[in-house]
Amino acid sequence: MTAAPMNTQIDTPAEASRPLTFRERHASQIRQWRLYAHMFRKSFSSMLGLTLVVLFLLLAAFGPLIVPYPEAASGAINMSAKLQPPSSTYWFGTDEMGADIFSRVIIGARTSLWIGVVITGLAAIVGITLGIIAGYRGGWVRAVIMRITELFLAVPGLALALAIVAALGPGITNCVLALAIVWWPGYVRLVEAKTLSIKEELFIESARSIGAKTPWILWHHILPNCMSPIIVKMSMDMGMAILSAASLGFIGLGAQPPSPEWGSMISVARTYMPDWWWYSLFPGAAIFLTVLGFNLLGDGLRDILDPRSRDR
Amino acid sequence: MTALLDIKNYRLDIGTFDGPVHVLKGINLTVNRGDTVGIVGESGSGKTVLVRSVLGIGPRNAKVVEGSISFDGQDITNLPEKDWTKIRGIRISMIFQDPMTYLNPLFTVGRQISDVIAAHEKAAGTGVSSKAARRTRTEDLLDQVGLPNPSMLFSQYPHQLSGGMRQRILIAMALAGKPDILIADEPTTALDVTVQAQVLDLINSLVEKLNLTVIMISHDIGAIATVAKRCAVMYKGEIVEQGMTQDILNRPQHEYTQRLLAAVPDIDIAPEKVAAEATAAKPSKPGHLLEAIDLKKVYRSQSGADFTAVNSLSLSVKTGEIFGVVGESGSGKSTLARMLMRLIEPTSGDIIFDGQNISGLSGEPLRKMRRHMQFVFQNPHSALNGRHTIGDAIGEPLRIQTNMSRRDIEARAEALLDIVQLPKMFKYRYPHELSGGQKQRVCIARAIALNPRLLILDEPTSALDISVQAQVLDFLQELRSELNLTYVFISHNLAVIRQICDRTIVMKRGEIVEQGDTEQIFMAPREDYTKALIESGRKTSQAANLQV
Amino acid sequence: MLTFAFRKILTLLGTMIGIAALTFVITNIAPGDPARLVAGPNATEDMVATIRSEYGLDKSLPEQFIVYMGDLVRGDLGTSIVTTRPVLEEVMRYAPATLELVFVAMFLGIVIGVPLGMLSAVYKDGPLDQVTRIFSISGVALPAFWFGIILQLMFAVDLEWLPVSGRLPLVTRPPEFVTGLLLVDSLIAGKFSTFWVSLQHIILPAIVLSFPCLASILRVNRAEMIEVLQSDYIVAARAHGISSFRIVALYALKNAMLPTLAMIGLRFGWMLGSTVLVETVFDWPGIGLYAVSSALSSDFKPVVGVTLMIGFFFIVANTLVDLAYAWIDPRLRKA
Amino acid sequence: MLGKIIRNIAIAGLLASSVLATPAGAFERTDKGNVIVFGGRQAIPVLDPHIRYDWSTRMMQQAVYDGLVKYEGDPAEIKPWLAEKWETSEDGKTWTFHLVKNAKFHNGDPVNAEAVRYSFERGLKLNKGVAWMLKDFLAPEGISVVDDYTVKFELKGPYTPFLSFLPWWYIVNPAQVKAHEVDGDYGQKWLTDNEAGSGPFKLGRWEPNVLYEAEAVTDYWKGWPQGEANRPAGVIFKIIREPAAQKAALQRGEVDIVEGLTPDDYVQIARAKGIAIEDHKGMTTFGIKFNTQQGPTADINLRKAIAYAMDYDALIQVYNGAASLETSPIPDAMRGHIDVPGIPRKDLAKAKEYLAKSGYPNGGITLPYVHVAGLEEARRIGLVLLDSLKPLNINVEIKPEQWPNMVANGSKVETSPSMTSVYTTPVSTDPDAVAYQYHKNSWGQYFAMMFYDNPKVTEMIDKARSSSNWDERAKLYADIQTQIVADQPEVFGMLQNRRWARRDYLQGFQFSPVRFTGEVDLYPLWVKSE
Repeated sequence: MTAAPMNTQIDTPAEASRPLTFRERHASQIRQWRLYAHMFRKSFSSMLGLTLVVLFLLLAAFGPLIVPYPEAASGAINMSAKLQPPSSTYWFGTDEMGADIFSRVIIGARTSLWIGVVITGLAAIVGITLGIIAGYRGGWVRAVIMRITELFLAVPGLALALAIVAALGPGITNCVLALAIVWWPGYVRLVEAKTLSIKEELFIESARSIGAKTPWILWHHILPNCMSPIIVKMSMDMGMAILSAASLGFIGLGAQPPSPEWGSMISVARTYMPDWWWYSLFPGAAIFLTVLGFNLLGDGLRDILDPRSRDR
Repeated sequence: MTALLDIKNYRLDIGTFDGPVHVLKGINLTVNRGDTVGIVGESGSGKTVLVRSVLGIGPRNAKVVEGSISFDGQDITNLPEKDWTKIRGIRISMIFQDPMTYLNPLFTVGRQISDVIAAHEKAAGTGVSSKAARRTRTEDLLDQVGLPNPSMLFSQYPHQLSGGMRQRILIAMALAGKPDILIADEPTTALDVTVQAQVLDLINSLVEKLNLTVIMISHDIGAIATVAKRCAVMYKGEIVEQGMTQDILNRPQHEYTQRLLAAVPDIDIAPEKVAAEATAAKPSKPGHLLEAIDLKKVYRSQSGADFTAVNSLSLSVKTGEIFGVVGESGSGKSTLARMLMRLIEPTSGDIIFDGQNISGLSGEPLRKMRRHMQFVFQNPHSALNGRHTIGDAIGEPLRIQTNMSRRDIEARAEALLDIVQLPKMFKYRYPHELSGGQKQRVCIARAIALNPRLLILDEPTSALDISVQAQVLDFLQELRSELNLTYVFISHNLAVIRQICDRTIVMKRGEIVEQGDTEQIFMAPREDYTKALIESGRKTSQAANLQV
Repeated sequence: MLTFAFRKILTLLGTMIGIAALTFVITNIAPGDPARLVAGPNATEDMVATIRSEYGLDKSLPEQFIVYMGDLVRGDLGTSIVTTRPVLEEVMRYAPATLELVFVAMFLGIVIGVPLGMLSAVYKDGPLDQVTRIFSISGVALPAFWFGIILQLMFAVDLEWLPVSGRLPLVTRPPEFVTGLLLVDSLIAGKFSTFWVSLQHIILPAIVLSFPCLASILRVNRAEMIEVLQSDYIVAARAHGISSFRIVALYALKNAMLPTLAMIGLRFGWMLGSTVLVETVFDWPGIGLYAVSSALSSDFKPVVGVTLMIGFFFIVANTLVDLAYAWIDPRLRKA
Repeated sequence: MLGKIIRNIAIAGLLASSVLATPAGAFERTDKGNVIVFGGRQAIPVLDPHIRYDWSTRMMQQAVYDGLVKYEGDPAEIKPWLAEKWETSEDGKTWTFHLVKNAKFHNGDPVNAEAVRYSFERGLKLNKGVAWMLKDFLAPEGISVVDDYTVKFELKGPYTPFLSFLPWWYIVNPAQVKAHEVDGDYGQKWLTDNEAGSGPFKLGRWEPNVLYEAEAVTDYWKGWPQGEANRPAGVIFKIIREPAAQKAALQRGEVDIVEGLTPDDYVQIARAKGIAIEDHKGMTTFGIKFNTQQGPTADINLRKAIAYAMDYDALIQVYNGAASLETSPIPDAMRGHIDVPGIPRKDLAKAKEYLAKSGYPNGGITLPYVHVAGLEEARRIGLVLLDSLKPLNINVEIKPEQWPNMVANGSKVETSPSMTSVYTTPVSTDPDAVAYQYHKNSWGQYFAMMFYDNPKVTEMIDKARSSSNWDERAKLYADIQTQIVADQPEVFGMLQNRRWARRDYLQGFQFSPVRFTGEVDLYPLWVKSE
């Protein structure tokens, strides 16, 4: 279908002699952002995702300030109050050491945020760099990078991460490291494919014809055009990384006590099923809602950033 | 007798984020049984939306504001989907523009056609006939549209067929229901010139044989003229003029129609060249600005076979002239252009620019050299990075090649916008907000930002509408005299070449067939190939058809 | 065709060797001493040394690597130090259980995911679409281990509808080994009660495993359907009067199946990886559980072996997907 | 084949509804009798009695094999088994065992002196599993067959605890083993999944990582204590890894006895109808071992400060009361145990006093606390420790480690962490089994991670183990205990109770503290049918 005319605004003011206001100069961007916001707002699930993510970020930022028992996250124990069911004193009940689960779950948001940011960040930096090089350079450089990438992709990440953590020893740092090691190939594949197609665009040739150097082209032309899918993927990966770290935590290779990490909490809590259901219910729900939030957000972002799935 | 199709004061809006866009503004069109009606319009004129509305497959978010469409006495303006099944494809059917994308790649041709037949039988309530019966009918249809060996075709997939064959299959599909009205939406645009003529002939013969009522839309007046007796001209959602095709061609009333007709370049008219040589006294170095000696490019395919895109080609471009390169697709002209710019590495041969051999340059010297030679690409839509503002795009060469301050670059970008006759405001805009012609101007502004001496223009107008093409060509000529530029102008369109080039080479399969003064080549071609080329150019030339 | 198959097999071999090298390196990043574990808590240093030399762990890492790769080429995956059995033998014993689980989960994923994806594409932005969207993304977001536990509690502990864990009840002897898939073997043997109980056992883990897979199949199918439904040939089909149902269920679905198939291939590998969690929760005696318990005792040969096996299945699955592609898409059916 | 499958699916569908209605059974009843089901968390990778021993493995080994003698009862006593009597020479170096005449291997071969000799030789030569117990005192050549039913052991030196290790040396049938020998491996490969024993059970189904079945031997040479009528047809050891699943299975009667529930689970499940808890005082000591040679904990005042800061009540609470505090390094159930006076209990004032005397008067240090990954109670004790040391301004970093890594790190002074939590189950009832952990020769072993070095203690241990006079030994052990407590090489923790939850119809449970945590003597068990 032919593109709907977008030029409703550009036929506007004749040459103005006065300096243009900010609004006028950036009319295009403002319109673009308003359009994004408009499309995003229309979707219930996107807004739900945004709400969950914002809530999660707020809790990560201010969690320790608002919880009733902040010391619960640093290993304070109260054996006389252990395994209490949810009540007005302990909203989510207490764990086997008498620590307040509500406080631990809330403060755990910070741990999870850290996990998600580090894994996604490391993976994205490595993956984007390699992917863009592989896609743009071609030849044996690409062959080598892509072979290694495919090797990693041929083994499910969780299995590989499990092997790495088992070798490095349990602990949150190792866990994050292992997941970052298995996570980058996804970005290589994404960015490489995108770069390959962008490379063929005329504007790349055009940039070369005006004498742009390779780094300039990569930075100014290829990277910005890869950004949409990267942003979408990173948003989703934030959730998936948190989930994977929790999975390793569940197997018993994740965060160490007393650090409040949701997966490790469930790992302990599962032995207290079913009679002390609240112990695993709340951390599990926290993981679920966080991952759900990031995924819904990513999905919503894809809808607005990726024109393929957009119908104006 | 009522008209078969009657469109009355039809107004259609499409809802967008920026508010409704008035796509059709008060269309009035009547089609009687047996009519052949053409609708001419350039991109964005609303012609496609109009005919799709007739078929009830208009765009999403479309809203009929006013008016009605009635078909055979029945109001179909807001027909419910279930009633459409009795009309769509059966009483009104459609031939689509691009035969590749309009055939489902995963099903055989026969399957697709016989499914249509089955659907029609079901809608008619006659009961679906047997598979074999449908096969026979399908093969009949294939035969009818002039396709050889229908029984073999039946089990072939679309990708196994050529563009012309696919277009015939689409026509066969459209005929499957014995429609009252056949709508042809740019049926030839996506085809090669020789095939275009054949398809138009087929449509004409079918009209005659089956006594069809046809509505054909096209941006190409020539194509319309060969098929349609009556014709309507659409511009910005309105029908600005309608009447007998002959009348409109010969005595256009509306200013737009006149402009449109005037813009069609004519292969048989020698242009009045704006003699650049005469006005501008040649500076220091007359003679050859660019020379290519024994240039060769060989591609190696994966199977190991060599393909020679450009073979031992030599040429020289004089300072200040417009040097034309003409050839069919696949003749190697784009490869040549890119080699001259050193965007593609030649396999062998030398390129001498302003006395300096640049074929061995690399790194910094090559980059420095680039400021003197610039390239304008065929497709302005993809030659601009969608993420950069126009200001950034024009300023980019300056940022790369000079040490100018940000402020100076801004000022220069504004000046360049001025040169290419675009408002300064545009530097804050993004490419997608501009029209094709505007984008091409931006590309030119970008190319001349560094004050180059040579511009290589690779089919700079072929992606543009005809009226815009004319403007851009005029503008290019003006610009050359203003800035003392030398052009290498590449095109497949002989009319365009004749209109602006001083000297021309004719390329075929990577080699020069003929070269010399443009006028000389056109008036007295020496080689058979050149003759044939000019002849077929003349046949399909849009202007030529207007004389019918 | 023959060269095609030959090339595929070569690539497969290359990838397998690559995976083996990769996992070997990874599992040996940090020095663990499995010999210490199996020697027992009170073992003296010379007893540990005996075991180390028996398993070649006293050699330098590069030497171990060369030995390992040499054995691998001969089809020997080494010996598990904990169970003292050849890894290949053990992997083969546990693989059918995993495959059975993955197949059933995949079946659920496809049978539910594809139609739901189709429906939500057709009714895009409608209430059903919103519901499936949240449902499907929930599927990806649900921690499998947690979800598994919750299901166990609900259906096994509380309601007592289904068994808590395992493949078969204690009394039920497994049917004669043919494929190793209990569901199939029991039918071949004609033991319906065995079939029925093993079905009961597989339901919960299969649901947990299939959930994320179902979700992504649904997502991809929906997205592709939407795109296909907007494509020119669908517009043309509509214009030619073909009924909406036929367009959606036949024309569009076939086109949308291509990326869906790719996703199925991808998810197959992912599922194999997730068995690590699901088998742990449901005590499912497959390779995932084997990998976890081996990893937890620093017994790395099995970990490498399982990874290799998963990689192998994954590659095979993707080759099958490639073939299916060619089968569906005539454009790929060259020569 | 496909057609057959499809037809069968259809029939299966029809049968489905009726099968669904089947209620969950109690203990499994087969045509041969009752089969008791044990739900445990740990698999049995290798059954070979001379290669491995851990609780699950030894439980099954004890079921299918016999030893010369056997531990029974609480306190554990050594009972004659294959050996009906034995004598020791004056110098304590020669031991002669007289075998029962009616013992038979499962294949019908008699259990004779050669079998005993071969089994001990095999154990020593393989140098795995149980070998460490005897190899320093016994060479394969030292074992001789006197006659068909008499076997003699010549020790390299006097070794009083010799007898206390013998229950763990099982006798295999040389004929069967030799028949399956591959490349001189002493039949290791074969014995991994098979047995060649004479015990009360023989192997039934053997599905590694899933379940292991032992079928009762109908005419077991020693007879059945519960009577032939009551004896079970067999025992199934079923692997159930999740405590929640174990608990559910027990409640639903799918298993008859489980081990390894969480302390809280035991409290909870005890209230359920038809379920009884076995709760017995154990011999497994828990200590937080300090590295006494290197790092901050080389400072005895810091060690004392930590010991006095520890919240000992919480240790008991971790076990919901099912534990008792150690009053000495040697567990209560062991001979020679004394309650050492003045063993530290929580006293913050004293803790601060000691801290002030130490090199870290204001605390401000972080000490690692390493525990075996997955050991839930050890982790929780880590949290208790962390909480307890907060008033001293000492921070604790809790580090789970895989067992092999932990042992590897703990084998050298340089790599051994400041604090490691270690559970130790003495393999015999002789006090030497514990005391020797504090001997310098034990350095490098996991239970000696404190690298305790007190020449006086070392000397006393040597003296005690070679003496055969119990009174003399008792006095020495009393001094040893007192001195060790004074040196505080570890925080002396608690003795956790051994617990199992079983259906109340399961009878004949016999506890013996010398068995491992979780290990049950399957021989006397039976089901009381109503």
